Amino acid sequence: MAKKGLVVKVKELKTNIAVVKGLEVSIGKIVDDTWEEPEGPTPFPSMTDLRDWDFKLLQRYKPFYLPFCDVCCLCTFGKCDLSGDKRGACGLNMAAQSSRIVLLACCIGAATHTAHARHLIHHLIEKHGRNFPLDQGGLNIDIEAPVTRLVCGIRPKTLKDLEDAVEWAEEQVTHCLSATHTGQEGSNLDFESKAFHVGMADQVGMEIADLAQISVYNFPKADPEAPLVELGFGAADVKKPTILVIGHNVPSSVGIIDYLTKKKLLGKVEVVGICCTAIDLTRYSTAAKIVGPISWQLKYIRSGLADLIVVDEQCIRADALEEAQKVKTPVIASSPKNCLGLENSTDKPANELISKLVEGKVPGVLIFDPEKVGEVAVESVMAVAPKRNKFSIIPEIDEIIAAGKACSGCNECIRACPNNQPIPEAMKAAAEGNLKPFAEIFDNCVGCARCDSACPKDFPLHSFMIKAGEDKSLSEKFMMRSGRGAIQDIEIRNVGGPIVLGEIPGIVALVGCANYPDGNEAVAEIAEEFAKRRYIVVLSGCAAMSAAMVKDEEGKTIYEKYPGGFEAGGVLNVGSCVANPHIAGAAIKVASIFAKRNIRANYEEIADYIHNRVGAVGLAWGAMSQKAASIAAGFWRLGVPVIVGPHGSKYRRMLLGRKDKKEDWYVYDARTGDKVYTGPTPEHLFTTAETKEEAIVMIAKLCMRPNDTTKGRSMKLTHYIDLHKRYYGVMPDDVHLYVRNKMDIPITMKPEVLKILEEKNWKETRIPDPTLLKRMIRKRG
Amino acid sequence: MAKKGLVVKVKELKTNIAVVKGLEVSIGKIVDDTWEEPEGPTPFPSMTDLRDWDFKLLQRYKPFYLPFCDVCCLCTFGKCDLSGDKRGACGLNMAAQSSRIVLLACCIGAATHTAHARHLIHHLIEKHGRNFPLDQGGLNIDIEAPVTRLVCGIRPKTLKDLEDAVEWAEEQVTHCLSATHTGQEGSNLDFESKAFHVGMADQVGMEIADLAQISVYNFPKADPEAPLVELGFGAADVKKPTILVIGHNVPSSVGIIDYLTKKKLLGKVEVVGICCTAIDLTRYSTAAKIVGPISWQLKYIRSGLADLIVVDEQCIRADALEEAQKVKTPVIASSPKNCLGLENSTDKPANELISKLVEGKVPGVLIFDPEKVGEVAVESVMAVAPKRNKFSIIPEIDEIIAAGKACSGCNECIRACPNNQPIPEAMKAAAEGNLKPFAEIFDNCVGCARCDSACPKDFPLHSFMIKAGEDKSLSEKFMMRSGRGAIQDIEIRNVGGPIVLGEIPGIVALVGCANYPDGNEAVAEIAEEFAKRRYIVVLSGCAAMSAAMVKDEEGKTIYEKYPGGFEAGGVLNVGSCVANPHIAGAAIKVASIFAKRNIRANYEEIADYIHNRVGAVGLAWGAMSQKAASIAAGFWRLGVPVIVGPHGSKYRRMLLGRKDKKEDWYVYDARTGDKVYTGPTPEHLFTTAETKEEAIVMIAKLCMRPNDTTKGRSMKLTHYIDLHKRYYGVMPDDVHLYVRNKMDIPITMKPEVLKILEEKNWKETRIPDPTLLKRMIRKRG
Amino acid sequence: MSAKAEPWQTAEIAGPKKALVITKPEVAAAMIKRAKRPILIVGHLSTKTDSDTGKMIDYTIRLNKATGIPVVATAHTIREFVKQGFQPAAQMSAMDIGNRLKDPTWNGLDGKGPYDVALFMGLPYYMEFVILSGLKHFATNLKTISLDKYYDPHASWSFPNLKVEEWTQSFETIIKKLGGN
Amino acid sequence: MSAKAEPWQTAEIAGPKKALVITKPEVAAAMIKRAKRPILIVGHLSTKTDSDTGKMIDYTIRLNKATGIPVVATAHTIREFVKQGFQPAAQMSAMDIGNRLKDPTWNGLDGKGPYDVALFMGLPYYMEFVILSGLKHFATNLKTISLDKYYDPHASWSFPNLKVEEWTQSFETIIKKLGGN
Ligand code: SF4
Ligand code: SF4
Ligand code: SF4
Ligand code: SF4
Ligand code: SF4
Ligand code: SF4
Ligand code: SF4
Ligand code: SF4
Repeated sequence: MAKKGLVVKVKELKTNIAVVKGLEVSIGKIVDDTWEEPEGPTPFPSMTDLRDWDFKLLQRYKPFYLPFCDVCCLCTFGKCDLSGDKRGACGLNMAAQSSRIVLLACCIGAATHTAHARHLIHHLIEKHGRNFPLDQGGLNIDIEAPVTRLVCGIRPKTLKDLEDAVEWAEEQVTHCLSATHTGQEGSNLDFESKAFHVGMADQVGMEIADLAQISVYNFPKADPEAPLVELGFGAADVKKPTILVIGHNVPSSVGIIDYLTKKKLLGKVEVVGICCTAIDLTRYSTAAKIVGPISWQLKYIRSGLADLIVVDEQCIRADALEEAQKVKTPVIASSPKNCLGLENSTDKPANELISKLVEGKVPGVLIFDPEKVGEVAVESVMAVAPKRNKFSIIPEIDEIIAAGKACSGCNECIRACPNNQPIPEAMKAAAEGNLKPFAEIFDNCVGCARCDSACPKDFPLHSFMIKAGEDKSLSEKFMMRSGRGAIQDIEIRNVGGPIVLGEIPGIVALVGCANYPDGNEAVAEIAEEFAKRRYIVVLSGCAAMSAAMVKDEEGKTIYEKYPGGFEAGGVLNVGSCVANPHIAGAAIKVASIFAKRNIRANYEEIADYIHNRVGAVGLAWGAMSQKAASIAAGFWRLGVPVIVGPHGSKYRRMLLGRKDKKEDWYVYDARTGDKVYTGPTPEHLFTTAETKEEAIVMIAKLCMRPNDTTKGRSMKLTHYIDLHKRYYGVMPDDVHLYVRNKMDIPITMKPEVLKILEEKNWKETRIPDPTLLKRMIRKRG
Repeated sequence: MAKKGLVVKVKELKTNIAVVKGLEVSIGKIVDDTWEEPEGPTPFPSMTDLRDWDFKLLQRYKPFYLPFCDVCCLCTFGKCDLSGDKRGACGLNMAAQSSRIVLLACCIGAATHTAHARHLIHHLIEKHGRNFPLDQGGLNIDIEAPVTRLVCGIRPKTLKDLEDAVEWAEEQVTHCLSATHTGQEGSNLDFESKAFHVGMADQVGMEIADLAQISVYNFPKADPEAPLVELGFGAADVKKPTILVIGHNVPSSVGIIDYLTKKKLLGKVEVVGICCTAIDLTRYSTAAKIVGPISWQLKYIRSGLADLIVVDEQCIRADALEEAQKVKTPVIASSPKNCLGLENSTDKPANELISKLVEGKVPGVLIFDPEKVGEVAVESVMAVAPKRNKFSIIPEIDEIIAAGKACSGCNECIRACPNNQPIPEAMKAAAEGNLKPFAEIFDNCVGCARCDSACPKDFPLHSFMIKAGEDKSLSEKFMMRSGRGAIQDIEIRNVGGPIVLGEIPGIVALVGCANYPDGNEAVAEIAEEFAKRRYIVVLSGCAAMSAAMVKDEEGKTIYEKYPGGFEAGGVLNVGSCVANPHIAGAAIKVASIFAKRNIRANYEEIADYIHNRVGAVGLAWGAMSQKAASIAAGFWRLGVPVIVGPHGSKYRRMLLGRKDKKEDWYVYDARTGDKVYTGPTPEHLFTTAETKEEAIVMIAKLCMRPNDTTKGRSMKLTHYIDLHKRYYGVMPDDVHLYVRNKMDIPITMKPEVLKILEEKNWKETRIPDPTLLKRMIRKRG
Repeated sequence: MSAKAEPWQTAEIAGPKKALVITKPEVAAAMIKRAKRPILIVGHLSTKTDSDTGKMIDYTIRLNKATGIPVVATAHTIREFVKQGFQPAAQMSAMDIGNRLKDPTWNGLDGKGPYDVALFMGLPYYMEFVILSGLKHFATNLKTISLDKYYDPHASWSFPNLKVEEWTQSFETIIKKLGGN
Repeated sequence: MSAKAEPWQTAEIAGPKKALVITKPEVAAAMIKRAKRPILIVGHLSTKTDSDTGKMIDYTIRLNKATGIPVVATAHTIREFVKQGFQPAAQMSAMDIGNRLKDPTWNGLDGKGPYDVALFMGLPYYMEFVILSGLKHFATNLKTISLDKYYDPHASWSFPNLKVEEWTQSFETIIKKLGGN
C-alpha cells in the first residue's frame, strides 16, 4: 500500500468517475486534510524504507548468534549441515540461517496479532458497522493510536479506518515472510532488518486490535483506576457451574457474559479465564475471574473445576480437547485458527448443539458465531455441571505413593523437563509418603507436562504435582488491576520531562509469557523492586498476571500497593498482549507531547528520539512464543532494549553492544554536529538475563540514556550502583563509562566512584543533544 | 475481505457520500453487474469456508506423516521431543506438528508468490497506471484469470483490479501463518485444510502476477506457437560482454533489455538467465538466452562467463555475491527481498554506481529502480568485461590430479551430497588422471556445493566436476519453447470433451524445481513418453527448462518435435513458476466452457468437477522449495493429484488413498443420488515416485477418473497396462479395480485382463455422474 | 562400532530416538528368526551393481529362499526380480507399503494379520529415512530394520555405516544363520 | 561411556558436530594444562548445593588456585564468590562473555590476547547449550569444555551425563592432576 496508490486513487476518481462503466465507487482511504501535523517521510513504509535506521542500530548492537541446531531443514534440498563455515545447498550460512529463523518467528508472531486484529475488526464491523467511532480515552486522549500514527501516518477515527492499517500490516507480513523462502535474502543483516520491520508491523496490528476492542466493548479507557479483579484458583466459587475461557480473542467470551446478563444468570455461573482472554474479559466485566497465565491450563483442566471450556485462539494447549475429555468437560472451539478437527456447527440450531454437548455425544463443537457461543456455553454448562460433579483426574495420595514405589529412576522425566525439576527425587520421597518435593516442583513448574509424556511408565507426573500443590493453590486468590488501556495525554505531560531528563529513572515494561525458569514470584519481585524505587512499572499479558501472584504480609499484591497511573512508582497493567503498544505508544507520546516532535509517518526520527532519550526497558522474563519475538522486534526498531529470561536464549540470537569498544558509542550532537562519546547507553538492544537478580541490575543499567541530565544520570547511577551492590555484592566495574562529568556522580557514593574514575583514567565528556541521524543536526559544525 | 464488506461499502457510499467529512472517495472494488454469471457461494473465501470440502478429500486421502526430525524447535518452550506418543510443551503431537510444518512451508511459498505479485503490480501501476488493461490472449480468451474468477469471484480487467485479489491473498497468508503459532491450531486435519487454503490463495497470487506481466510486457498471449528460444551454456556468445540475470521478478531484466534496445546495443551484449527470470525474459525478448534451471547457478558463476550478475528475487543462491566476487563479477541486487547487505543506492547517480562497480570498489550495489538497473548493468558490463577477461576459478586438470592425490578418502563429501555422488571414488580416479567419474557426477549433480563445504581439505569439488563436464557443457545448446501463457478458450473447446470423457488419456503437468535425483534427462524422457502417447504435456519453470536439455538423434528437443498447442500430443511450456495457474486454469475452463458450469466464486463445485472428471496429474520431479509445496497444495484442493520425485518425500507427509479399502471409493451419482463404487480414481492426492519409471506408471494410473467413458477408460487402461509391463515387466495387479464393465477392457489386452478379473472375483459396476457433494444430486434416490 | 553409528548423510540428524546398532550380523539373523510376521521391502537401488559386489537383489532372493519372508518390490525393482525368475509378493510404491505398515488394522498382503518386523533395503537413503521415521512415530507395534549399508537412525535397528565388504559379509552370515545358502 | 553421551535434556539434539566425550578426568586435566590462555565461566547454578555434595563454586575456586585460570562469574554468582573471599577476574553476563569470546579480535580481560580454551559450568543447561553453540559455529579458534555434570553436545569437549559422585570425583582428580588441592 504505497502512498502513491492513494494519490492516484483520488485523482482517478475525480477524473474518471463519470466514464467508468461496470464499477461502483466506495468510501476509500482517509486523506486526512484536517490534520495539521505534516506528513513525515515514511507513511505506510515498505520493507526497506527504514533499513538505514536498522543498520545504524545493528552496527552498534551486533547479532550474537546462538544456533539451536547445526542443521537447516526448511526445504527438501536439506537437511543441510551448517556447522562451522559450511553452507547449505542454497548457499546459506549459519549466521543468515539464524537470523532467518528469527525473522520467521517474528513473521509468525506478527501474523498472529494481525490476523487477530483482522478477525476482531471484521466481527465488530459486522455487528456495529464500519462507522463505529474509536475511543481510547475520551477527552483524556488526543493522540490516540500513536503507533499507527507514527508508522502508517494515519489517524484512525472509526472501525473502518483500521482496515487500511491492517491491510498494510498483512502486506508487510507477506513480504517479510516471503524473504524467508529458500533462495531469497542472503544477508544476515537484511534478515535482521526485515525482522525489525515485521515487528513494527506487529505493533500496528496489536494497537488496532486493542483500540477496536476498547472502543466497542467499552473497556477501561486509559483508566489509572481500572478496577481490581480477582485472580487465582480460589477466585471463583467453583461450586457453581463454571465456564473456563482460554485464549486471546475476546468476542466469544463477551458472548458468554452478554448471554448471562440477558438471562440474568450472572452470579449463577462462574466465568473464569486463562491467558489474555481472561484479562480482556475482566476489562469487559468484573464478573469474570482470572485463573492465571498460560502455565495454569493443565492444572485447571485436570483439576476438573471447569464444567465447560471455550477456546478461542492463541496460547491454547494443542491437547486441550483431549485433556478436557479426560475430565468429561465439553469444549467449544470458536476460532477459525483453532478448529481442533471439530465439525463446523455454526449454522446448526443451538438446541441441537447443547443437547449433543450435554449428552456427551461429541467431545466438543465448533461455533464461529460469538453470540451463539454465548448461548450454547451457558445453557450447556448449567446442564453439564451437575452431571460432571467436578469430576477430576487428580490422583489420590496413595496412588502417588504407589507410583513412587514403582518408579524406576530412569530420569526420562527430568530430562524432558525444561526446568530440570528433580522429579525422580520427588518420586523417591513420594514413595515414602512425602509430597513436599512435589509441592516444590509445582511452584517451579511451567505446566508443560513433558514429564508426563516422557515417563515410560506413563505416570501422570504433572497431576502428582497438582495434588501436592493443591492445598496451597486451591485457596489462592489475588487482586490484579484490570487492563487500563492507553496512557493519558495528561499523564505524559506530567512525566514526559522527568523521563527525558532522566529524573524518573526509567520505565520498566514487564511483558510476555510465563515460561519462567523458577516460578511466578520473580516477576512480582522485580516489579516491586522498581516500583519502590519510583520507576514507572508497566505490565501486560501473562506477566501482568504473574505479578499479582505474590502477596505481602498484609495479603496485598503490588496492584493494591501502588497506584495505577503512569507516574513515578506506578504499577500499570495495560492489558492483554495486544495492549503492549500502549507502552511503545507512551514513549512515542513523550516525543510528541513533551518534545513536540511530529510523529505522523515520522518513524526514524521518533525512534532516534526514544532510543537516545526515553529510558525504557522491556523485560520478557518468560518469553516463549513467536509473538513475544515480534513484540521484542517492535521494541528493537524503536531503539528500546529488551531483556529476556534464560529460556529466551533459545530465540537464536542476541543484539549486544560492546561497552569495551569506545568507537561504538558516539552520537551526533544535534546542536553542533560534533560526534560525542556517550558511553554505552543503552548497552544492549536484546540480551538474556540468567537470573532475576541479573535482570534487576541490567534493567537499572539499561535505563540510562545519552540525554540524561546530570540530575537524572546521578539518580539512575544511584539505583544501578545500589542494586549492583545489593545483588552482586560489589561495586560495578563500569561506572566510569556512565559518568560524563562529576555532577553525574551520586553524592552519597562520591568517594568510591571517584576512586574508580581515577583508576580507570576517566575523562570528562560533554552531554550532547543526542541523535544517530546526521540529518537531525541543526547547525553544521 | 468479506463479501459483506463489499456490500456495505457500496451502501455506505450511496447514502453517506455527501455527509462524510474529511474523507475522499476512491474507485473501489468491482461490483461487476455486467457479468451475467451468478455469484457462487464463496467469493473471497475465508480460511474455513472450504474446510468441508477439504475434509472430504482428507477422508479419502489420509496423511501419511514422514517426520524429518523427532523434535519441534519452533518456540523457546522447546525443543520438544515428539517421538512416539509424546507431546510438546504446548500439547502438540507429531501428527499435528508434521502438518504444521507443511502449512508453514505452504505459507512461505504462497507469501513468496503473493509478495512477488504485489511488488510486480506495484511497479507496473507506478509505471503504467492503474487502468492499464489486462490482456491474456486477446480475442482468443474470454475467460481470462479463471483461478481468480473461481476463487475470488471477480473478473479483473485492469491492473488495479488485481489489487483486490492480492490483498485477499495477503490476508489469507496472514491468517494461515498465524495458525502455525504455538498454541493455535491443535488438529492435524485442520492444519492440512489450512495448507490447502493457502495453496489456493497461492494460485491466485501467481495468476495475477503472470496476468500482469503478460499484459504489460506483451509476453506471448496464449500462443501455441510461442517462439523457440535458445538454452544452454552454449546458447550465448560469451565472447561478448555477458550479463547474467537470476531470479523470478522480471522488471529489472526488462530494464536491461530496454536499455540495450534504446542504446542500440542489443546483440553487442549478451543477456543470459537462470531460473524463472530467464523464462520470463525470453517471453519479453528472444534476444535473451537461458542458461538453465536453478542447479546451474554455481556452474555458470564459477565458469566466469558472466561479466555482471543481476539478481532479483527467489531461487538465488545465498552466496551469489561471495561466489561472484571470487570471479571478479560485480553484482546488482534489485529486490527488497534480497538486499544482500548492500547499501541502497537507488537514489545515487548512475555514473557513480557504474564507476564503483567497474573499479571494483564495491562487490555490488542495491538498486530498486528497474530502469536504473538496466542502465547501470549495461554500462558497467561493457567496461567490466574487458577487464575481467572471463576470469574463472575452474581449476586446471593438474590441480585436480594433485587434489585427488591429497584426498584422504574421509567420505565427508559424499556424506554431504544429497544425491550420494561417489566423489571419493572420483577423487581416486582423478589422482590417476581420469576425470570421467567426475564428468558423470556432473550429470547427476544439482549444483549445491555441499561437497565443497564439507571437505576438510577445502577442495572445490564442484568446480572439479564443472571442469570435467566442461567440454560437454560449454557447447551445449538446446531449443526451448518460450512460455506461451494461458490456454485459449478455443483449445479448451476442442479438447474439453475428449478430456472429460477420457479420450485424451490425460493432462500431465511437469512443474517445479530441479532438485533431481539423477539428472535433467528424466523430465525430458517422461515428457516425451506421454507426448508420444498423445497425452497433453504441460510444463513450467525449471522443469520446462530441463525438458529441453535432451536432444534426439536429429538434434531436436521435444519442443521442436511436438506442437505447442493444448491438444493431444502437445508439449506446452506455459512459462515461469507464476504461470502454473494456467494449468489449473485450463481444468477450470474445461468445467466452464465444456460443461457450462458457473465458475464465479464456485470453488467447491468446480473442484469436485475436476477431481472426478479431468484426468490431470502434476509431477514435480525435482520439487525443492516452499513454493513447490504451496503450488502442490493449490492442486490438492482442486482435487488434482501431485507426484513428487524422491527428494519430495522430505516434504513431511503424503496424502495417500487406500485402494484396498473399498469403502473409500464411493461417489454419489448426481443423477440418482446413489452411492456408486468407482475404484481408486485417482488413487492418491500426493505421493512420491522413487524412480522415473515409477513416476511414468503412476502418472498413467492417476489419470483415470470416475467419469471416464468406456472408450476413455479403455484407452487409459491401455496406457497404464502397457507402461506397467514395459517398466515393471509384469501386468499390474490392480486392473480389476479400474474395469467397471467389460467394455472398459482394452481390446488387445482382453484375454489377460479377463483372466485377472476372474481371479479377483471382479463384479461389474456402473458409471455414475460422479460427485462427492450431496448437494449436487439432481434427483434424490 | 557405535562411534560409526552416525547418520550416513551428515545432516540427517534424527532426534533422541535413534536406531540401535546391529553390531553383529548374528543379531540381525536372530531378530529375523524371532519375528512372527516379517516383511522385506526392497527399493530400486538394490538393482544397481556396487563397485565390488553383485547386485543386492541376489541377497534379497536368497533371504527369501531361506526364510520365506514376503518381498515387496518398490518402484520398478520388480522388473529385475522377474528377470531373475523371482516373483516378489507384491509390487508397491514405497509410500504405499509404508502407509499400510503404519495402519495397525492392515492385515498384510495375504490378509493374515499385521506384520511385526519390516526389513528395508535399497531405497534412496533420505527416502528410507523419512519412511522409517513415519513408521517409528506412527506404527507403534512394528519394529523396523534397515539392512542398508548405512546407519539409518529412524529404524528400530540398523547397521552402522559399513564398508561394502563388511556389508556383503553380513548378508552372507545372516543368510547362513537363517539356514539359507 | 559414549552410550551415555546423549544430551541431558532429551530433545536438545545438536547436529552432526557433537562434543567429544571426556571419558576420564585425566583427559580434561591434560587439556587444561595444555591450554595457553584458558578462561573459566561460572554460572549461578554453581552456587546451589547439590543434594549430596558441596557447592560447585568450591571447585571453581580450587581450580583457580591450582591453575590461575581467570574466572568470569555470570549473573549474581560473584556475590557468592566474594562471600567466600574469592575475587573473580570479572563479573559479566553470560551473553557478554560469550559474545566477546566469539570475537577473534578481543584481547581478553587483561588485554593480553585471545583465549584458546573456555571452560563452562553452572549455567542453566539450555542456556549453556546455545552459548556453546554460538561459540562452536562462530568462534573458530576457540575450544570449549563443559565441566557440568551433563553432556553438552555443543561444546568441543564435555563430560557425559554423570552421577553426582562421579562428577565430584572428576573434579577432585582434575584439581589434583593440576597440582591443586
Ligand atoms: S533452506 Fe537452504 S540451508 Fe535450509 S534446507 Fe534448504 S537448501 Fe538447506
Ligand atoms: S510439567 Fe512441570 S515438572 Fe513437568 S516437565 Fe513441565 S515444567 Fe517440568
Ligand atoms: S520417567 Fe517415570 S519412571 Fe522414569 S524416573 Fe521419571 S517418574 Fe520415574
Ligand atoms: S532445525 Fe529443528 S526440526 Fe530441524 S533438524 Fe534441527 S532440531 Fe530438528
Ligand atoms: S511449538 Fe510446541 S512442540 Fe514446538 S517447541 Fe514450542 S512447545 Fe514445543
Ligand atoms: S554439488 Fe553436486 S556432487 Fe556436490 S554435494 Fe551437491 S549434488 Fe553432490
Ligand atoms: S571430503 Fe575431501 S578429503 Fe574427504 S573424501 Fe571428499 S574430497 Fe577427499
Ligand atoms: S521451478 Fe523451483 S527452482 Fe525453478 S525457478 Fe521455480 S521455484 Fe525456483
